[in-house]
Amino acid sequence: MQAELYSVCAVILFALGLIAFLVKHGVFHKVLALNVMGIGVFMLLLATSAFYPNAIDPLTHGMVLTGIVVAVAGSALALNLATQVDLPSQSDEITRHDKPD
Amino acid sequence: MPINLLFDGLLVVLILVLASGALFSTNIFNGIVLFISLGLAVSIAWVRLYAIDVAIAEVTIGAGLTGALLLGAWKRLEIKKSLHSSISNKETKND
Amino acid sequence: MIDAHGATVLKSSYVLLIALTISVLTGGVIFALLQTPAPQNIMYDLVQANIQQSGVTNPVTAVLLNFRAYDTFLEFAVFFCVSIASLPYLDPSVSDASHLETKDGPLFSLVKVLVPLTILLAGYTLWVGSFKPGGAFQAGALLAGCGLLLTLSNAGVTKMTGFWWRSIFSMSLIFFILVIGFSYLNTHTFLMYPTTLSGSLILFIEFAATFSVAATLYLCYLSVRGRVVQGSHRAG
Amino acid sequence: MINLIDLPLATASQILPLHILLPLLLAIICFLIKSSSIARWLSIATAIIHLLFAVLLVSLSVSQNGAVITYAIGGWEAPLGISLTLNTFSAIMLIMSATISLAITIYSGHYFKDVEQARRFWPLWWLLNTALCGIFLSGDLFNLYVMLELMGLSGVSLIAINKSQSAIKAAYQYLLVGLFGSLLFLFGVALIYREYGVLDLIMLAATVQGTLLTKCALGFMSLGLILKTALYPLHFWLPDAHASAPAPVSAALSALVLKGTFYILFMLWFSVLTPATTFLGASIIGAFGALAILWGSVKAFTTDRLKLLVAYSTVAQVGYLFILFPLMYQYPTKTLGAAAYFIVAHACAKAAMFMAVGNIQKMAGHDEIKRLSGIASHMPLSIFIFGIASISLMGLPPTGGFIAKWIMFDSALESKQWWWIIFLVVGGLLSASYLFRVLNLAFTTPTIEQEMYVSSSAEVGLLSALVLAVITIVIGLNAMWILDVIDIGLATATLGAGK
Repeated sequence: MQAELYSVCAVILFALGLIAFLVKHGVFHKVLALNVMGIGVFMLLLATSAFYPNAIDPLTHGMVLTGIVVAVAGSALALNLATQVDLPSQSDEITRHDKPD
Repeated sequence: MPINLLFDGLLVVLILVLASGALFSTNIFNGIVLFISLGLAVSIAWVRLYAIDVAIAEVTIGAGLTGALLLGAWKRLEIKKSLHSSISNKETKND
Repeated sequence: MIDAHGATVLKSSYVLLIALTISVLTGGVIFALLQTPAPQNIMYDLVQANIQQSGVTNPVTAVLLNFRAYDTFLEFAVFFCVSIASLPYLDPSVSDASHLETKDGPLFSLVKVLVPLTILLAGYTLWVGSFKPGGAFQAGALLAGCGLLLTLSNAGVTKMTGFWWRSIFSMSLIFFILVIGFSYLNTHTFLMYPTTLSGSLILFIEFAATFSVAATLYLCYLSVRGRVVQGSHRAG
Repeated sequence: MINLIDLPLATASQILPLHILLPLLLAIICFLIKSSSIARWLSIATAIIHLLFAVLLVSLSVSQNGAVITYAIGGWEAPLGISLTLNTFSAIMLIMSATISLAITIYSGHYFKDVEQARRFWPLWWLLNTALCGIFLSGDLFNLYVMLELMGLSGVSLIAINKSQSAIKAAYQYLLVGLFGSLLFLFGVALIYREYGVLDLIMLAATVQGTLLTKCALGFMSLGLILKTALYPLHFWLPDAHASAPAPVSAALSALVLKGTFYILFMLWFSVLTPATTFLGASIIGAFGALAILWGSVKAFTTDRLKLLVAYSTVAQVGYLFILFPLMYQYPTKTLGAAAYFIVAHACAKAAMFMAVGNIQKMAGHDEIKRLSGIASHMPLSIFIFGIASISLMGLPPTGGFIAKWIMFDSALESKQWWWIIFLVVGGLLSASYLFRVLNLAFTTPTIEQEMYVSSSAEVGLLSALVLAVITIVIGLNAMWILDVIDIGLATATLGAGK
């Protein structure tokens, strides 16, 4: 029951991240969305191992640890690149509004 | 057993509320702070799911360092923005 | 499409469409998930059967650094890649005297206590990883947090592009490759440690990895935070 | 060469992990040493050794008659540990990637004059190679995820190597797309693990069933990989990323990185999760492939920058790869040969083309198509290579592209799906039109003499591109022999045996 509860929560978290990634703009929301999606995946993996509370599968833990570390690496690179991008200047702003999107 | 399940249920609700708050808040700073709290709440969930190793990693890396990175980048962009606007203000004055 | 600072807002009809589609998909996945019985649990028995030969007693460390050490090896490569990518964006003048805290500030005295404590804690986390929860990543993150505290309190930052810094970034991989080479001479199999030595070899790798992980995370923070421009907090 | 048939398999398979160790070791060395010229020569030497290893592996695979060779890392057998696997298809991918990375390595030595850029390029380039070999050899789902991330992050860093605003923007967009795609893939992996409790591909192939959850998992994984392979309409990130990167990086991204993600997708569909696939799904993917051919060609025809033209041509060519899906479903043996042939032919042609275009851009100082008239007299070798690569992309004899399309025609007819042939023909005509537009301009004498100072030694760096162009012709002329080798392997390989 516990495992099912967390599995459902995991899928909803993943979906929330998915929606936010597709809908929201700006680097912070994108990175947050990716991280929430990641948390969803990790929760799904850990919930899988929680089906057997007396015989925990350590492989999922290993995978999640690897995943967390890879996620922070990706987020760091994304933030790094985003801070290197110059802010759109006034003229860019105007051209963007003119473009039919 | 039911009391444990109740706790899990409350925790799940808390996590979902924090996540949607972090993702859909209009203020970026609030979003980041909510994300860090989400990391802490999630690490309690990891303990509940018998994964203490992962909980430690989540607190230190997932919530702590990602949060620090986000805040650092946020501050930098805020400063950049303020400089940017002051420069463009000057330009318009000169015109 | 994807803009770093974009403030453009999608039409609400699109937002609704995306949200609806994903909700339906989510419902489907949850439905499928609740239908599926729990998987067979073969891994627990396998890990328990082989943990004697792995050299450590914490099953998670055994998985990370012995059974599936290949994944961890490549994960170090991912970190290495991020450190190479972040190095050029590091502003060499990052530690100029523009910071908010002075040496007499309250934060500094807190840091004086916290930093040695964090280092001790990191060492403990690293060492404890072989039989209890803990390990290189957690310890590395703690160390990086320590560096972060030092930066916040405006302690000096060295130039990170020098040879020694670069060898710290690649230290995890170098030690890993050394261990791979050494074990290969003994066991003639890629990534198979000699059973009697595996415990100490794993600790050896974790030791190096702690420093690499800490250095890389610290570098990421510095390059993301960038240089705080003089007097800017007044302007902002 | 050692006679591999006599060699015990256990000893011979020791080469497998070297394919990952060698590039990774070189990445570290290139990062640590200061001199970029030493890094360059070391890289060339290593790339040659790497190619030799790949040749050894292919002969090993052929000598085993295409049986899957596995190597348990650390001696831990499959469900617990990770194993490397090699079948004929992945052996062909490996030898292709080793050849092209040798060519790109030699070219990059000439291309990067700036010391700072060169010093950043070499370690990242070898990390990219590590990830590519890792993908082709991996036999484990989670390991594939780690490899995908390594490939994505090193690719992103390579795009951003020259620190220009446009490059950083393109890299940022590519990074977000890559991370998003990898997470979708990882979600699929988690769903698979939730259902079956194993990650090893061979074990999974034996136990997998067509349940709803497996279908969901396959859907998420396919979506992530399709996004990373840039199938229309998810190709929006590709033109920017491939056009703003330095030429050697564009060549690697177009020729190799896309093939890595495509390889995973193809393998998942037709050798691992086959019971969960449907003909309808394959046809939908094929239909998007057809649209990609049309859209990419039209965009390539209307763009005014040469590098963007080549990038859009990649969008179109990726479409052909996805048309293989419905064909594969009905007629696996022949189509598998077509896939291998098409991937190799496109990779060689596109890498050569990007190198030639990079040279033109570097020498002329721009890559605006309008201002390139008469360039053939200044840079004959570049245009010659561009021409040969174009012929292969159009699918005309005597190149590898022709053979690949010929086999695709054949399997489309055999599987009674003639409608795909329309797109193959139209795509060929469209690519001829946009490529001849450039070639035509290159050979006209400009009305006003444009200032163009090109030294005669400027094209020395293109020798490796010339070799690749020659390879596209060689694989076109020796088609029967190569197809025999492929057939021997593929007839018995597990890939496609699921059907």
